[in-house]
Amino acid sequence: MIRFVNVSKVYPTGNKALDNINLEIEAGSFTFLVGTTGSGKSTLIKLLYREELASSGDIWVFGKNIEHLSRNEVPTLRQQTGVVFQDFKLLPQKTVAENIAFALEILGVAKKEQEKRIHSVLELTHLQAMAKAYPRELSGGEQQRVSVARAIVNKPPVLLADEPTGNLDPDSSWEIMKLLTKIAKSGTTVVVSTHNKPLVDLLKRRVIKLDQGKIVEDNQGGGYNQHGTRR
Amino acid sequence: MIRFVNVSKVYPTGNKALDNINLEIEAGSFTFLVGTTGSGKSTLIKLLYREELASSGDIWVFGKNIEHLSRNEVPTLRQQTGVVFQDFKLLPQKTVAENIAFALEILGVAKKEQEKRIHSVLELTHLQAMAKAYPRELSGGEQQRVSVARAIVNKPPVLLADEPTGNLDPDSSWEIMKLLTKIAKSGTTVVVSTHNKPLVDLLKRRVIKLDQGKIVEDNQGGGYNQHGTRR
Amino acid sequence: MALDASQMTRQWLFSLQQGLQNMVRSPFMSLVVVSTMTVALGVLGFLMLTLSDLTYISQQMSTQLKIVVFLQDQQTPESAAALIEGIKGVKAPVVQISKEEALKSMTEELPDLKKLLEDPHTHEVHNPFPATLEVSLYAVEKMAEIEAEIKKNVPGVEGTEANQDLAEQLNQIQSAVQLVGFGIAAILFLGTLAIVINTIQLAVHHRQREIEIMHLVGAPDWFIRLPFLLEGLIFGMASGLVANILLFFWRVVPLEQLKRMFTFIQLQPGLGPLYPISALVLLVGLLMGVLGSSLSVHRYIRFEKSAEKGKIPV
Amino acid sequence: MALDASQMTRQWLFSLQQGLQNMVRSPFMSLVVVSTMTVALGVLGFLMLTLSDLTYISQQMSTQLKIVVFLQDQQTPESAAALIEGIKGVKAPVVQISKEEALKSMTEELPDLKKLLEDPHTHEVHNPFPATLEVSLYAVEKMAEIEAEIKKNVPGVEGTEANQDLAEQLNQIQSAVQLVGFGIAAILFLGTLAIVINTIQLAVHHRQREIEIMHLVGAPDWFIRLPFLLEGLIFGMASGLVANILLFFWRVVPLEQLKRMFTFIQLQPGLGPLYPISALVLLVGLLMGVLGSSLSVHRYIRFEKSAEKGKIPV
Ligand SMILES: Nc1ncnc2c1ncn2[C@@H]1O[C@H](COP(=O)(O)OP(=O)(O)OP(=O)(O)O)[C@@H](O)[C@H]1O
Ligand SMILES: Nc1ncnc2c1ncn2[C@@H]1O[C@H](COP(=O)(O)OP(=O)(O)OP(=O)(O)O)[C@@H](O)[C@H]1O
Ligand SMILES: [Mg+2]
Ligand SMILES: [Mg+2]
Repeated sequence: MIRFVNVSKVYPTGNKALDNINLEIEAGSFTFLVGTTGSGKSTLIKLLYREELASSGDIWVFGKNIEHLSRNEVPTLRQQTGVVFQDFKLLPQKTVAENIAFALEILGVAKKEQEKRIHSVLELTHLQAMAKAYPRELSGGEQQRVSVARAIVNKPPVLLADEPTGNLDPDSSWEIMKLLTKIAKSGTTVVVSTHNKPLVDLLKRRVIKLDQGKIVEDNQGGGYNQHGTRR
Repeated sequence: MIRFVNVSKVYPTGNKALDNINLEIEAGSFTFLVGTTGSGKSTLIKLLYREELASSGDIWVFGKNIEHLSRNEVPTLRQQTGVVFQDFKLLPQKTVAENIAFALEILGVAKKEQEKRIHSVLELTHLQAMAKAYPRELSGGEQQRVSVARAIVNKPPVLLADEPTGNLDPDSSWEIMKLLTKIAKSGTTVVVSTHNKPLVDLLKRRVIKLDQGKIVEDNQGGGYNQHGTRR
Repeated sequence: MALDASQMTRQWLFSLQQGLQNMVRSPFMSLVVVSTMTVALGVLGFLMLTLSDLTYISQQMSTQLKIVVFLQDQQTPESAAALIEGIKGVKAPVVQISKEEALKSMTEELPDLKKLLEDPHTHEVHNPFPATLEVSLYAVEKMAEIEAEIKKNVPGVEGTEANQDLAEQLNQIQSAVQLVGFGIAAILFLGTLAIVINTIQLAVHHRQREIEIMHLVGAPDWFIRLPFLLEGLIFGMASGLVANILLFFWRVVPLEQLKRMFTFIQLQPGLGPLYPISALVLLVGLLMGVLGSSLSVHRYIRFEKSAEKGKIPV
Repeated sequence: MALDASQMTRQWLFSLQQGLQNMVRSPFMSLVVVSTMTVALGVLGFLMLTLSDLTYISQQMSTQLKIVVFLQDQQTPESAAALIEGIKGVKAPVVQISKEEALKSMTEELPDLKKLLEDPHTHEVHNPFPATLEVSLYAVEKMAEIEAEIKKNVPGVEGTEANQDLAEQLNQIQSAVQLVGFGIAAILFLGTLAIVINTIQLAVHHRQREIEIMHLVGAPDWFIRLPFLLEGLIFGMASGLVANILLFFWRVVPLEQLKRMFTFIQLQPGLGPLYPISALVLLVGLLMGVLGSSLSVHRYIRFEKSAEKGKIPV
């Protein structure tokens, strides 16, 4: 499904964010990405939807080398990839419902079908009451849930979530994580970057740990810290 | 030090974010603010540095009713209040060092003194290597630490931190929290809104819990959930 | 993923609807853009109008210049006038002054002369003055040509007189007005273009973040571009229309007053050149709007492209 | 918290330095703003220059119009000319045509006349034609006044003749050029103002978020405003200078060529009215820049104020 072959990423500033990553992620699997701040989690996710290009190496998604996509193929890749951005990236001029609908409008989904799907994701993320609010009128956690809702509304085959519970209380975080695991069970490939140790420990999924751009641990069903510290 | 008297906040949209809050916070104390997303934590903090005005009630800080400040007194209030914003609010056109320096430039601190203080907060937040980077070149956690550094650099008598560890890994979160408690010990009044259950449970400080804009618990040395759920 | 026709239609409709929504939701931006464009287009139209009037005035002025034709005694003024009126470029009627009228005006001016011309015996007055014709022209630059034609083709012409110097000067002024006018119009046109494109660029620059987000969630280029084009089109149309309303108002009210104040200055009758100019203003507005916004959005899309090429070997 | 003098100085210096930094770090924005302002100011200056030339040309043209003065025989042309040249508004030299010259030109034109004027006995020629003077004027609108003065104050004047109609017309054209020119300059001035302010507003609007953040971390109003004022000042100065360079270039190169093409049109010598106009353009640029940015920043500060008033009773 997703395959990294000798991938490195050096930012124009000279920062080496990823250092020779080799990695395979199966279709329909659920994977945690952990690591200290600045270890390269977001960069790895950005490579998968082509926000950034790798400096070297190849990345295969859906059997295609996405490093060599033509200009027209990039939107298609992104349409098939739901992304929960670390900084939400909501359109400020659109309401919650419109932000979510945007992912469907791109695909030309009929209005009736749109309404149905939006209604259902609003329910899943407990945002029904805020459908008509603008992002600036929401709390941090509410904005984060809108970002989740937009990422899952068109049922993409790949779902990338970058720190999707950073602004959520423990109960809401647990619900969102349960939602993401449920989505993985339905066949979607889910990659979640997170710092939420309790949830990682609890869920016992594959955990890939990055440190300074290198994969330092890769455990099926592991906890947050293999050689656990006191927290 | 800080006193809320019958404070309510209704946003222009009609959302009642705070509902008749009465609260007293002593000088030099350290207080956690917890609660589900949308319970009003950020709103309470915004009232303290006058980003928002209360719809009714009075708020006393430094013995002054900040609801009735004149136009010129607002900057003074904000200069005496360090704020870690939930969405960081870094100036995009300035480097990390310049963002932090800005809080000192406002006060007309001499260049030499500035350099000394900036050096010391960069060290405290482990950002020495990124002093010359722009915010867009930083990871989420790094940006958050810049926001912390800016808030503490001028040693304000009040420090408000809104979800300061949402993008940090457990180790970094623990360090930042330790830093904040140390600052409280030096006489600064610290208020921290957070969802980080493990840290709240560990630190055993005063915990105020909000729910739908009301204070539902207020415990000296309490944990995150008084009537604990399984997480 | 192939798209069927109804999907495409829906995408188009949505994309267009976005253009309208954007305008309504950024009223400040829309106002600034439209007002700037209105000013630029209005000034352009106003100047073209003034230039057209100036050309007309200088043409009118030059018709004051006349060719004076002296006739031999055997030629009657009537038949010569008829012949001259037949020449192309001559403005009828040709004014006729008979020998008698010429004599009368001269002797009135110089009473001494009368006595000198009178035969002391018969008291008959000798008349040495020829009959003259005053020929007005439509275009002063034809003066030399027509003068030659009169001399050549009209029988019984003793001589002609024309203020060639003044004619030449007026002629040059006309050409200068046209040339400089064209230059001004061209400069103003380019200026309007630059200002409109700059303004729209600023407006789009302000939406850079939105464009980025739309790109990141998978919107294709055309899907992002279309609403901006529509916006640009509407901006252009709105400001073109407002500019035209101002021009019509200017033409009808203050210009009419000017006319009354300066009765000698002959302005073009009715609304004059207003129709072609207002059509041009509208067209320029539309083109600039569309061009400006498509160029600006292109900038951001181009930016991304170049970033994508930025592969650095490690 | 009282601030000592050195703190204030440091704040001021920092605040000014910010203005420069902002410009350097947003080169696109700076370029767009400066180029828009340059276009607006350049067009303004260009039109003022053209209007000043037009006024000059129409004045030159009107000096072609002359008052013809007929003298009585006892008055010598020389002394009358000297008297007339002393009148204010008369352009020296006054052209003198003696009785003899007048007779000669008339008899050359009409050979018959010579015989008629000759005394058949003495062969002496009677000369009924008066000596005449042709008086040029500096300003055509003074024609009637000066004509009257000549009649009144110069002895031995038999009569005068002036083309009052044409004079009146030219006079009106001059007033019209001045009035319309003033109108155009005023409209363009307002247009420039609107465009510059709009452009700066867009630029500041783009920095709205930054302004908000600075406010939230405790920067006082003046601290935020000062860098924008400095920026506006520099933008105004830069675009004023570039516009002036373009104006000087236009004056020296293409206009000189126009002069050579149209030899009859007399333009003002040297750089003519360029200095006052370029000074005005620079001044307008500076004022607009400062005014535009201070107004725009004010908008955001005002916005916050009104939000602060929004106390709603629960
Ligand atoms: N646009 C950029 N330009 C330059 N350096 C960058 C850029 N984006 C990220 N970096 C650097 O690359 C490194 C990896 O960043 P990344 O955002 O991938 O970290 P992360 O693991 O997501 O951290 P966090 O948990 O804080 O979000 C960091 O050191 C960061 O400073
Ligand atoms: N500007 C606003 N306009 C309207 N409603 C708002 C605005 N800001 C916040 N709200 C609403 O007020 C309530 C409280 O918001 P607040 O940001 O204080 O929550 P919070 O406790 O900080 O949540 P989180 O943990 O998600 O950050 C929410 O329901 C939110 O939707
Ligand atoms: Mg990250
Ligand atoms: Mg909050």
